[in-house]
Amino acid sequence: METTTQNPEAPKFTSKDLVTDQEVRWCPGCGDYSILKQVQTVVPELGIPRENIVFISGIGCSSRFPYYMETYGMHSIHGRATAVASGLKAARPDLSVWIVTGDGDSMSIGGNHFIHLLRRNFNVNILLFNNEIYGLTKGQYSPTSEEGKVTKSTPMGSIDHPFNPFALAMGAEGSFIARSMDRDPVHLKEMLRRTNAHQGTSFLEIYQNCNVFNDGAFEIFTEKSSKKEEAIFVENGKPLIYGQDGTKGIKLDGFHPKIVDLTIDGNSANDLWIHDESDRVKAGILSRFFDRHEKGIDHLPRPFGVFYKEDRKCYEEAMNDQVVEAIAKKGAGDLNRLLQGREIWEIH
Amino acid sequence: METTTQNPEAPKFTSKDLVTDQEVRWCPGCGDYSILKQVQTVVPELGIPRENIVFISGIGCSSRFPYYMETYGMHSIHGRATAVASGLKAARPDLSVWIVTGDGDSMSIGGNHFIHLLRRNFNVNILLFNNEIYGLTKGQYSPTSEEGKVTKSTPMGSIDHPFNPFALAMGAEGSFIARSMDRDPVHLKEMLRRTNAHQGTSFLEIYQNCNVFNDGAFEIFTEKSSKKEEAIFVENGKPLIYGQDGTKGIKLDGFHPKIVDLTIDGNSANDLWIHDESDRVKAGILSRFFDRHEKGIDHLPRPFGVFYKEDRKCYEEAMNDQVVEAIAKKGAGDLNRLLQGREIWEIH
Amino acid sequence: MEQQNQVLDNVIIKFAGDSGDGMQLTGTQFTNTAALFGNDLSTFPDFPAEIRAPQGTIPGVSGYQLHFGSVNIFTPGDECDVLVAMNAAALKANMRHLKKGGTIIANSDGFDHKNLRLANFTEGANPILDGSLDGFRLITIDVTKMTRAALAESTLGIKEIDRAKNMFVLGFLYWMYNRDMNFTIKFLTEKFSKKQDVLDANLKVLQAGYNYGDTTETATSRYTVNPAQMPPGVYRNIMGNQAAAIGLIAASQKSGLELFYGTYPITPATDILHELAKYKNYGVKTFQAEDEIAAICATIGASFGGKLAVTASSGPGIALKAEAMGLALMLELPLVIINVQRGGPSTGLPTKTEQSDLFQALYGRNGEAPIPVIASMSPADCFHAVYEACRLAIEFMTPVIFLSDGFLANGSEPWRFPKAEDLNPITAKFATEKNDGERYLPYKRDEKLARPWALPGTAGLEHRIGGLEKQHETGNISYDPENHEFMVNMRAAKVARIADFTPPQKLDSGNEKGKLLIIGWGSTYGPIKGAVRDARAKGYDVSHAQVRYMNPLPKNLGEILYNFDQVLIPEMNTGQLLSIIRDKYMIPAIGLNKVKGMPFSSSEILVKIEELQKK
Amino acid sequence: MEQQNQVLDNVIIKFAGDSGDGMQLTGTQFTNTAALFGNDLSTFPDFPAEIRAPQGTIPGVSGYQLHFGSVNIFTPGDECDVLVAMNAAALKANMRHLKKGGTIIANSDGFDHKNLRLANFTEGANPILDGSLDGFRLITIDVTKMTRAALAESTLGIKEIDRAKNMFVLGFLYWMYNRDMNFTIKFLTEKFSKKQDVLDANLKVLQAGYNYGDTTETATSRYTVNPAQMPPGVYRNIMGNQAAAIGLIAASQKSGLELFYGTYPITPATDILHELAKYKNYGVKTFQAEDEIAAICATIGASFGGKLAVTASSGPGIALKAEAMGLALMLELPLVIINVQRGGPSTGLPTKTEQSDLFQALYGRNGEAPIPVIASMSPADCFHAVYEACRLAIEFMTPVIFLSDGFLANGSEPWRFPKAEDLNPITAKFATEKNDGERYLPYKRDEKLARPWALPGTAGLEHRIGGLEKQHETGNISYDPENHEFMVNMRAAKVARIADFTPPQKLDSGNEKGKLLIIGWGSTYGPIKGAVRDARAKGYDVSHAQVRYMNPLPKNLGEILYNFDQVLIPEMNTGQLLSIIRDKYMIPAIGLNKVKGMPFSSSEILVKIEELQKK
Ligand SMILES: Cc1ncc(C[n+]2csc(CCOP(=O)(O)OP(=O)(O)O)c2C)c(N)n1
Ligand SMILES: Cc1ncc(C[n+]2csc(CCOP(=O)(O)OP(=O)(O)O)c2C)c(N)n1
Ligand code: SF4
Ligand code: SF4
Ligand SMILES: [Mg+2]
Ligand SMILES: [Mg+2]
Repeated sequence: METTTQNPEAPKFTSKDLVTDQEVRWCPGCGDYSILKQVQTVVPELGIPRENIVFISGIGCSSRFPYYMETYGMHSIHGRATAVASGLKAARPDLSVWIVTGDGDSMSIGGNHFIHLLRRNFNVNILLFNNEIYGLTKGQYSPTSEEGKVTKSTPMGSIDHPFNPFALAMGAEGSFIARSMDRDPVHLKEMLRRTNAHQGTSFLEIYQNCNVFNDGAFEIFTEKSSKKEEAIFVENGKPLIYGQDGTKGIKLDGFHPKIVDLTIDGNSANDLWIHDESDRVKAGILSRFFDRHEKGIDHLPRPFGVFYKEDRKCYEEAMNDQVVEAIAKKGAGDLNRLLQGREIWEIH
Repeated sequence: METTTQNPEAPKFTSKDLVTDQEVRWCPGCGDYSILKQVQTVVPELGIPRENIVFISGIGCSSRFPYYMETYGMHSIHGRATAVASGLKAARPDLSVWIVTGDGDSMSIGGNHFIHLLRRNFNVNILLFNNEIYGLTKGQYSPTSEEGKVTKSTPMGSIDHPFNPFALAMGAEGSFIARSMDRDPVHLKEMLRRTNAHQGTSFLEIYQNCNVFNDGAFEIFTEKSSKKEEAIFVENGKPLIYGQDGTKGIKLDGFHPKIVDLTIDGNSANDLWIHDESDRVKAGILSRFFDRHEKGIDHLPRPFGVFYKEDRKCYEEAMNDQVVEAIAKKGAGDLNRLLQGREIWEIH
Repeated sequence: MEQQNQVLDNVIIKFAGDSGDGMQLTGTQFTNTAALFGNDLSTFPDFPAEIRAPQGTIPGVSGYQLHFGSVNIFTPGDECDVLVAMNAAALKANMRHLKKGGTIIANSDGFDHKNLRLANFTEGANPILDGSLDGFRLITIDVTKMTRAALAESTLGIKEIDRAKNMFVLGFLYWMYNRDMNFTIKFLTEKFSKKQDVLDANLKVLQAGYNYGDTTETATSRYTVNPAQMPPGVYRNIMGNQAAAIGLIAASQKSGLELFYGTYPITPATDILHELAKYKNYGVKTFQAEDEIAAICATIGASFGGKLAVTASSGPGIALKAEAMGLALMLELPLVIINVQRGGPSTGLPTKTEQSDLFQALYGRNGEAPIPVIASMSPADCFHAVYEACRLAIEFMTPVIFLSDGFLANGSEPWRFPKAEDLNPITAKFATEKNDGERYLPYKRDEKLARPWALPGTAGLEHRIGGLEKQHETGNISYDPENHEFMVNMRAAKVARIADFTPPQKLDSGNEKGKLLIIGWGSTYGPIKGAVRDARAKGYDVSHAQVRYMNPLPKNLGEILYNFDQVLIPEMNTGQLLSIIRDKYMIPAIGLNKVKGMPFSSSEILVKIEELQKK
Repeated sequence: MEQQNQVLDNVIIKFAGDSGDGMQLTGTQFTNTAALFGNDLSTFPDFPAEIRAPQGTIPGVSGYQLHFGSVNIFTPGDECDVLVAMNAAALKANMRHLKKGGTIIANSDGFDHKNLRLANFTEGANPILDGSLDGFRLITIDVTKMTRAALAESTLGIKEIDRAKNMFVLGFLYWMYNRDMNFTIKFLTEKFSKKQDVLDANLKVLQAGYNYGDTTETATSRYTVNPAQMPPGVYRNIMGNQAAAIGLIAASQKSGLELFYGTYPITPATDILHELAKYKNYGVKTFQAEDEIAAICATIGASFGGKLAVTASSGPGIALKAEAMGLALMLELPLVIINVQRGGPSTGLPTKTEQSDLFQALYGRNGEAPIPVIASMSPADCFHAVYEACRLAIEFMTPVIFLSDGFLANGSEPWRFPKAEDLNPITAKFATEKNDGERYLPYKRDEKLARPWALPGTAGLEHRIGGLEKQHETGNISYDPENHEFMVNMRAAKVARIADFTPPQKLDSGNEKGKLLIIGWGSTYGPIKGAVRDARAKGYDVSHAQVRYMNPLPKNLGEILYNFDQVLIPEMNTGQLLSIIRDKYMIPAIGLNKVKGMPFSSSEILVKIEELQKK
């Protein structure tokens, strides 16, 4: 059963139609503004009637998002957006369901629903605004904050080994895993399209700058000066190339990524690692491109793009199939038969 | 800081000393009996004073375990044993803390605490009694039950894609991951020793037969007739060999495991995959030896043994270090100074 | 001596044996046969604690109590007339519930040395031989031997043969109570349609048991219990959890809303899930979530999507749902939360019954969080009560808590089931257009103070809702102090208004005015009703009202209370309704409290009535 | 005209500006200066909602209210005498809280076209020019211009320069109230010890503000507020959350138990975590868990390990802890659960104050689950109340709930802090040997009905505890009906017995008998005290008692209540203590309820007193 079909007949609407009458209330300079803008730009392109779109969030700065989208929406409770969305999608496969969540919302208090949603593979989209901090509560470290991070709750530095969101998502049987950033509108828009296109639970991590409590967390990836050297954009079927004018590449020796200088001859793009979205093992290696996790090896750029994609039946479909099958087998339920049950007797 | 030291001076005690006055109340034939026996056999060997040992469980048949161990113990609430144990270990690094949990207890309701415990890496031992069913509540499917499983709550078969406990644990930054089974006392005892020896969160999954609600779930791995063909026991530094008289081996071609028939000459054990507990990527591949997960490839045997082991600082140590450092820096806190604070004034 | 036939107006039989002995089945068979014959009845199983304890031990004993009669039956009964004891443990566990002079049907084979030891009888003692049971009527049968003898020619293995033991006992009881065996014969024939040999064996043994009574002189007499005077109509037997499941489906069908049931297993609520999972062809979707929080949150999502959303659990799981219940009440979405209460606190006594979650239902949330609460009074009433809970949830756009308990959940009684067409209509009206000129106001209210339900997919009604305080009508986030107070009062007023749309409190029995009123709620209904009947028969001035609407309380409850000199409130807790009544109506009501994990017996209440009226 | 000097007995100043304007710092500086000078005082900040709203808008306004005087001060005050408005939004947001004829100090630069628009003033309107503020005393200063002028020679960039604006205002106010600036000068010197240029700038501007008052004739008069009569002693100023944090450390030190604080961030409780995290050198371990459930479960583990275990949250998070609280009470382990209440239900009003979680604290669990509850009355009292909560938890082996709220958490007052040696002792006695011959009975009880605390590591006392009902003394799992009832009553009796070891209820003011008694709990203390003082001054017969022990209630509370014709209970909820008092004491107490996310003002209560006494 195909859900949220791209319907060309759908009444057209523009980004402006997605703006609500509510004043947007994020700190000036917050990365959330850019994400909101890109989402409002992409959604009208998708061919989904506006009234069939629902944004569900938990609690956090990022979770204020639904108030600013003129679609259906729910600002639920902390950590539970994934669970609410699961129920909504199960009940209403026809809707396009988007989850907006923060790193604390999804991976701290919401960790359980997050991993269970991924394994069940409801056809919904998760937008994780990862700013590696608790923003709304004014700056405590989160499960994605790096070790040693000094915050209000960790004056001597955090001692928590953080989650690698992708390793966790892959471990939880995620069927679509991608990363983008607030400061790269073009890439972010492309990732939003892919996120929507995937049938199954699409997990898009968006690096988002919290300029008040964790400013510059992703600077090296987002700033012109360092971006080319520190970020690599992977595309299916293409070699892993990055660096100033694409002068660097990555190849695998055995299971270990090695950086190749393409300016040295003998080194050719042909020997490079060709990105394959369907390869779970490679996606696993890619997701470990965190210096903080892999010591003593080349300093690797942070990958952006679709890491992994797998086609697996969606939960809401399987659920519907059983209802349909049951009706086919037993016929649509008749209430009076149900009320009377198997054994009855009469008293006169 | 070395915790729960193997202390040769420790007063010796025997398995009998670990038996409580409580009548063991599992169904006749339950796999839990064997696990209890092996634990009671191994624990006295560990050189840990009995009074320094604590067993913490959640709720479930398996979670009745602490009542049968003459150590300190707590039968907590459903899904929370991992959280209780974290607090206990943080407060009392000197204790040897063991968690006994079921597949529902740890991976359904307890999923969040489970993954956070693994990333934090407290030095505790998790014994997961995986019977792929909810035993105590009389037979509903669990997050480890296979798709299509017919249970009381899924008369038409489960539509849930199950967790792969090891993929999840690796994704959650687990530092020690091993598997054994109730029906192989020798192997189970060895794994219990390794579980205890590892400094960090040790995760031991034990296949356990629920003969009342999920009988035979692991028969092919435990029964003489099929065990040799269906189970492979991995050991660090040794090639992956299994089958009747070790006539089969597994090698990797690229990232894909292939079965090798060692009786055919030209095929030698030297070309086989040598197990390396420290290799995360290989451990990842190993953890995917589930036919239900990898379609269209060789039918692989189910691996048992230590899949992965990594040395990482334990949480309780880091926590203590900060206290020690703070005292070194500021001196032990003086209550009167704290009470008076920075600015005071006197009224006469 | 020759067998005479006695006529009795009611009999209580306790079937007790090892978990493996099939006592539940034996009990159900006798129950249905009695029901079809026209007796009124009430049953209650008592299972061993969750896990199967070792065979032959006292924790391993599984029991089933049946109370049937030609008179009206309100409870499974207090002490039993007949105790079937398949082994020594079964006898030991149940002796104290046997009437003086009662009958014991003992399977001598279950009193061998091993069994006696497992039941920890003192070495050498054997109740069925050592005369320690004098004063009771002891009927000893070597059921195993008889069964094997009956199946001498059978091709079955010894294990299967022994499994037919319970049929022997059943046959013997059918003889003893002059019962027609056709129902059971029909049942067995269906059940073993594919296993001819097993079927034959069971029928043989059943007959053998019957004949045994006829031929031997073990039993000196037979008994007749005539049909009861019950309102004419068509009846079925039903258990509480079953009734709840059917009630939900009925509400779904009558409202035209698909049922979405999100839950996480927990004793004693799980059977509702098991039951509903069978009815997917009624458009039912069941969702076994990862935990209770996910379960209720998923139902909130489904409710937002326009379904009849229901979640269920027992005490500990309900505690976990508290935060999300608060969300549901802020969102003002329909949701039914079922609590099948069990012994608390904490994990408590999972397989035992209790009424101690009333406070939790009324007050167990942060902030001013009023939620309507409805309690069921009997197994069959679970149908009507949960149906009403669905109606209120949908028509008032609010979460509603439905309280059942372990006693109701597993107990059964005859039910004169309704016709679909006779059920109250439930009207779910969805918003289809803007309700304020060019705007859609999600929190604009109707005469019930309910807000409109606009479903995703409805063009032009796009809106956002959430857990932060919201502005009146627009539903936008509002930090305005006046608005907050207004909304807090509005939410309270909405719940209070439900009392305008629900029936006034009625007296179940007794006079409008008088000396003593007994107020009960939930599963104390049967015991109180029985006690009041007996007390009135003895000439005591006592009336009875059973409260179903726990919140809001019926508008006329005060008037009723003030008509009596004394008010007694029996509860299976330490006095929760009691303190609510005292607070709301300022009357010094008296509590009668029992927190033993089991229901009141009518006699316990009767004793209290007599004590109060003596004064 | 010439400047005269007026003497006032109390003044209320509201500092209001944009989040960026540093009003919190300005307020705190003036506060500490006033405190050091010997005024009594009370303060309350009102932050914008969690996230920083856009500059210049009304949601972006950050305020700090200070009430100081030569008389006793009980609240931050109702309407203010002086309003500092750094921009148009600040004025708009606070005008309604300004006294008639009050003074406005407006930064004209904050009233430019852009700011007026952002504060949505109607096009063209400008309050500081269009005379719409006649009836108030308006002092307009172009603070920005003045600041920049003062720093003409500074090397700092314009941004840093403008950041010094608040110092100008502070200086001006110091002049206006004849204050010595040394405290602030000292503070700045420490703060900017490493930034000489910034320091110079701030000092210059501070001085400039002071001189501005001296030289210009803007302000027609200066004011003197003399030191207050306060009990002699050494004082400090303290906020509620700070006091709670220190109280926990004090309890840890006095009991000799290391403090383990497991929590998950939530407004307004988080600052306790921030505070404690600074004190690791006191042996404090803070654990930021993955969620509230993990937080409380971790503390249960720590308590089992022998630590002083404490968890904290606010309403929604407390809801999540309910199930684990039940476990803690079954385990009978010491545990302190802090709820810094905020506006509810659900997410409600996270940054606003409320008292609506009392029911949740008392009843928010499954089963019969009594837990002692203690409430704090004022910011400084958070120290004493939480300290007492720790004492009871440890000495009675029970979880204890400590209730604070947003008003107390962020409010501040002078505190005559105790000496460590003068604090009540807290004795934790650990079991070291068997207590029943050869056996150790984990549930054998002492005279307080507390069970022994045997720590892992103690040889010979190995034992198991859990959430299932347990047998008296042995603690083994028990399904026995009698035992269950016994244990339910035992747990209740233990909590009830606490009343034998805690002080009786005292009257805070007024006569022992009389017309009207006002009963309050928690942060209503100040407002009620103020109202009662004023009412009595006006000759009304009214007394005041503030309840700290919410459960068990003081044994003599009944006697006190019965001594008055009327009882009034003001609460920041819809009447939770009210219904408890009505239930327990059967008196028709009257409620005065305010659910607006903000504290009562004394005058609101005074009005009610007058209304009641007129009748
Ligand atoms: C049950 C509950 N616990 C805690 C909170 C407090 N809280 C609100 S948001 C949040 C975390 C915010 O961090 P994140 O999810 O990363 O979102 P961000 O603000 O960074 O976008 C917390 C702890 C809450 N609202 N509810
Ligand atoms: C909060 C809560 N929810 C649900 C339950 C009911 N419950 C007890 S054990 C269990 C699952 C048991 O399965 P598992 O963890 O695999 O343990 P097993 O019995 O199979 O050993 C459930 C759902 C409970 N006791 N508490
Ligand atoms: S606190 Fe951080 S994340 Fe939140 S709105 Fe401000 S900048 Fe954005
Ligand atoms: S139900 Fe299954 S897991 Fe539980 S005790 Fe019985 S056999 Fe073991
Ligand atoms: Mg964040
Ligand atoms: Mg299991």
